Amino acid sequence: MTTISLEALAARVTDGALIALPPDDSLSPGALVHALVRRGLRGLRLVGVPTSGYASDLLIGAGCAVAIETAAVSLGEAGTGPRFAAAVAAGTIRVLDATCPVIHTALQAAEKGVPFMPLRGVLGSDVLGHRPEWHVIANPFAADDDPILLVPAITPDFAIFHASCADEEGNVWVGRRRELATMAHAAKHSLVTVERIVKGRMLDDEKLAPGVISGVYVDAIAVAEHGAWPAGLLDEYDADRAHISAYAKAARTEAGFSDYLAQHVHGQKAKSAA
Amino acid sequence: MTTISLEALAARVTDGALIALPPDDSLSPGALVHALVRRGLRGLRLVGVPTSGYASDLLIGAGCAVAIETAAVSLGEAGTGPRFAAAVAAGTIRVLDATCPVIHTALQAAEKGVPFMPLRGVLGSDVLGHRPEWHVIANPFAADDDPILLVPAITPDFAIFHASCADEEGNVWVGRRRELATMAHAAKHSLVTVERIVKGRMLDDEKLAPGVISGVYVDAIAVAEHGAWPAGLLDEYDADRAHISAYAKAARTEAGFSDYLAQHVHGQKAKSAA
Amino acid sequence: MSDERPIAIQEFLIASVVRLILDPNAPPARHIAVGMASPIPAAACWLLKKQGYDLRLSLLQRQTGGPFSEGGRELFDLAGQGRIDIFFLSGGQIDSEANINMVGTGEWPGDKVRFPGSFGSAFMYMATPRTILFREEHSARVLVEKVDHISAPGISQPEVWRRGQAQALVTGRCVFRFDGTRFILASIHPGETLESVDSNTAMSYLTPPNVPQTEPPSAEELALLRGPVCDEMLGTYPDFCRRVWGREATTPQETMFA
Amino acid sequence: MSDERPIAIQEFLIASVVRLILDPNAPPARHIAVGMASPIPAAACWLLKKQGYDLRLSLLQRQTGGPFSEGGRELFDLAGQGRIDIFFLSGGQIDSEANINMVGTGEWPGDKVRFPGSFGSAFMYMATPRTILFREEHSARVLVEKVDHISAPGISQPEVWRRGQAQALVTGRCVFRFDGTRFILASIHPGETLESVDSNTAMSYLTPPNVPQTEPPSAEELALLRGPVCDEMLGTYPDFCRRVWGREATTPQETMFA
Repeated sequence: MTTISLEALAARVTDGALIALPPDDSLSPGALVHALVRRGLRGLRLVGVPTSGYASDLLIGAGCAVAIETAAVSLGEAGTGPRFAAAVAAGTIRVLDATCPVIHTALQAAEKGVPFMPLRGVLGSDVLGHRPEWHVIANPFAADDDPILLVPAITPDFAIFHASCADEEGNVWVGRRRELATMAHAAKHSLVTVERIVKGRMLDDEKLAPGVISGVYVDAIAVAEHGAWPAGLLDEYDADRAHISAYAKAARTEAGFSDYLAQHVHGQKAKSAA
Repeated sequence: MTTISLEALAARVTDGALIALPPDDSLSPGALVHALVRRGLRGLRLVGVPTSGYASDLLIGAGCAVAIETAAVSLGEAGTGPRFAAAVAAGTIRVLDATCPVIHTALQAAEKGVPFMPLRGVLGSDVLGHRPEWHVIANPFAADDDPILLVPAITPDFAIFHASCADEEGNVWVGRRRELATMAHAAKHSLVTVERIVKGRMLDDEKLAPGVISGVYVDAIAVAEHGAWPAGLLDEYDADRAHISAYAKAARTEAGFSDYLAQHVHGQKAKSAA
Repeated sequence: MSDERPIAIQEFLIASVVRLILDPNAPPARHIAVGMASPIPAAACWLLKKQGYDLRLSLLQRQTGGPFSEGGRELFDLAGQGRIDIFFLSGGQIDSEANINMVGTGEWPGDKVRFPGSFGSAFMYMATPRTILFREEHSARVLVEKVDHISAPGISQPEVWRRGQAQALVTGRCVFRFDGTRFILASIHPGETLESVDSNTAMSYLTPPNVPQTEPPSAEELALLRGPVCDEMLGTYPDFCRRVWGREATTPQETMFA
Repeated sequence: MSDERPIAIQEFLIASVVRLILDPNAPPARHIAVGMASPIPAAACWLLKKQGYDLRLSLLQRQTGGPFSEGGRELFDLAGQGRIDIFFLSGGQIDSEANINMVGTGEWPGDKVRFPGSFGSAFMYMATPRTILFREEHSARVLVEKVDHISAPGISQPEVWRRGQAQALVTGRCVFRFDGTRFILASIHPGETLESVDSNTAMSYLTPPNVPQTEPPSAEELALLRGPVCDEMLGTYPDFCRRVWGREATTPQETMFA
């Protein structure tokens, strides 16, 4: 698999697509999200796997996203994503509130090719009350009354994430973040940025293989050094907490967010094109 | 976690238990199965994950098992397990024929703590017709008639397997054989043999962690060098095909099987006790 | 060496959580999991580890290391299997039936104040035998008679699958026990009175006669908290460590699961 | 260098499988999976790889290496996702409706002759757009009018979820195409006649006018089969390689997925 540029990777995503992406602490694709904002996409529907943070807040604030299904939009100690909260207050984002294991389960359903999967719990939560598309059935294996939730499969159009490395066949190393494997299995297409390309076939190495997502799931790869920023990447680098904290402050207002975009997102375009 | 002897590990298993074990090409616990036969256990119910081979054939031939749920009992090119086939013909084993993904799915259901999970396919197979405990329901998410299979969770009493290594905290490295992780997650107890104990905590190493099963699932560990034999172990050693072929020949008759046990299983006891 | 700094309110909360975990009348605590954004429970668990208690501790909020190899779903699978004995939840609102609201206030999905979201609460609250609720802010806007929205219910109908309920609610002013249907005031922190608790609480609760003062952390516990426990937490909760213990994370510290 | 050895019947089967995979009228073949105990399909796929065709090949019967990192369920998940274009199945019995029996004969579960078991057939046959059936032994005991037991059904009711059916059945005597409801004789191997096929077949099938001879493997294909393809297969199918090509696996050879 030959790599393409970050902007070419972003160009694969289409308006209105259903996009799955990981939270800030799990191989978040910061550089790719910046490129998506620069593309000026519209109508994206986001899925936090199972929550989201900076990446979703940016896409929502920039007007790229019209909906988000997630168990939270959190900047960690910096609280709720500010543009997400503002969009909720303004009614400009459709929020499909979920709970973490529902999203894992819905992606596992797509991974297995089944239309739904059951999950314990959730009954009695208002999260359920606002999801008329979910079903509660009587457990057919129980002798007594035993209601149980069925959630429909989520099949994203695109899974996007940033990983440590890929090999020349497009196999991608995500380490222990197996939820990214499930996300990639469930999605129709996976677009991946990596720190670097490595020689050889990682799937041939019994030690490395367990942390690999097979290239069969990967549509295209771009090299983006430090591409998780401002999020961190496994044991390679830490999150830039100061930056996220500054973002949280700036993004409290529309104007502050615009300044942020001009400086950190659109500014990057000129830099990378130079 | 301190390791115990192979015989002490085998002593944890109780008559009548539901035992999950992998096929011959996936960390099969040969030495532990020999020890179980030496214990003279009775009434075991086996689950091949998702098929089984030498290990099950031995336990069936030795009279330890009364039932087996599996997608196959196969010695590879050497064909159907001969003691299994003989027990089927004699009606001395209860066979719950399944198909591979049903067993994976049923263990995933137990892993998630749900009572059942759906699976596509299988409708129209006589495998389904002989499993009255399975349910076919109308997919509640479909507009049209769409029957779909639900299989009940399988929660083994014991998962048994042989792995490359464990660390001092009982974390076990199984590499890419993730079905063993699912099996261990689903089971109430996991009993594991390993080639060796390694220093440190494998879960602290981002490179090793993806191939590790956390010690939270592991009840006890015994060191058994070459403990998969006559099966092979990942990239460490190959299966002893000549031995399995000889076993397949010997086990065609009750007498040949008895001789085999005397020589290769009970004979080992004297050897290891010496 | 005696530490003369006054006991911070967070240290009272941590000590209270420790007492609840060790409660001999509660189901066993062999494996405790701590979710995201939970510095007080995390500190309580680290304190127990540093005191040498034999318990398995799974902390979610770690970018590297950590107890899991199966990705983000392993915590929920573990809980589904019944392998997690204690979990901790908080909420933007908590009400008299132990319902928690992590979604927001105003119209759904939170047009007045939007909280981050429900995370795994709607599952974990029901899958875990013991849940300890914690919330540093004890005010009438947090402890309400009825939450605007239920992220996870405190009480379920008998036919609904559920392994346990809230054991207690620990706040910046007091500890409430939950008896399955209602909160009962169990102890009040120094500086608080029955009246100060009452005037800052909008949820109903029972006040028994003779409510004791909350037992403060011991000198040994304080020393552990301010030293080795803080060391462990600097990497994942730098703001909390700065606020409570005045410590700055100098170098990135990502200590491993222990 | 010309190889004067006669063409083995297995080599005819392999060549026939190759032609079926390349059939331009069939759905695309981008990703082919080969299950356990399937040396003929494996050889056909290796032959295509060695000829430089751009296809992804996932072989199950490998102890090390291989295409998967998600354990034994990844093949089935891939098929469930619709990512496997072709799979291969065999059977102890195959019948006129393309039902396959991998369970056994006599009373369930096979008290007369017990086969190993159904493996993944009951799922894969329905999840895969194209299934190529293969069975070297072409006899009236294998190709029966009705199988004793159905491991996986050849035909499903219209409301039943199914992505495809059998494309063809390749035997040691001939190739049958399957048109969705019945088998049609497509070609017969050298040395066979319509009569020899008929007298060894207990299942019904259609015989069109002018049944051609099966196209033999080309000289180039034979050379690849007997050389590099055999090299790849020695590690996983030593008995097959010995029987067909007279080659012995000297050292353990576990070549990797390519």
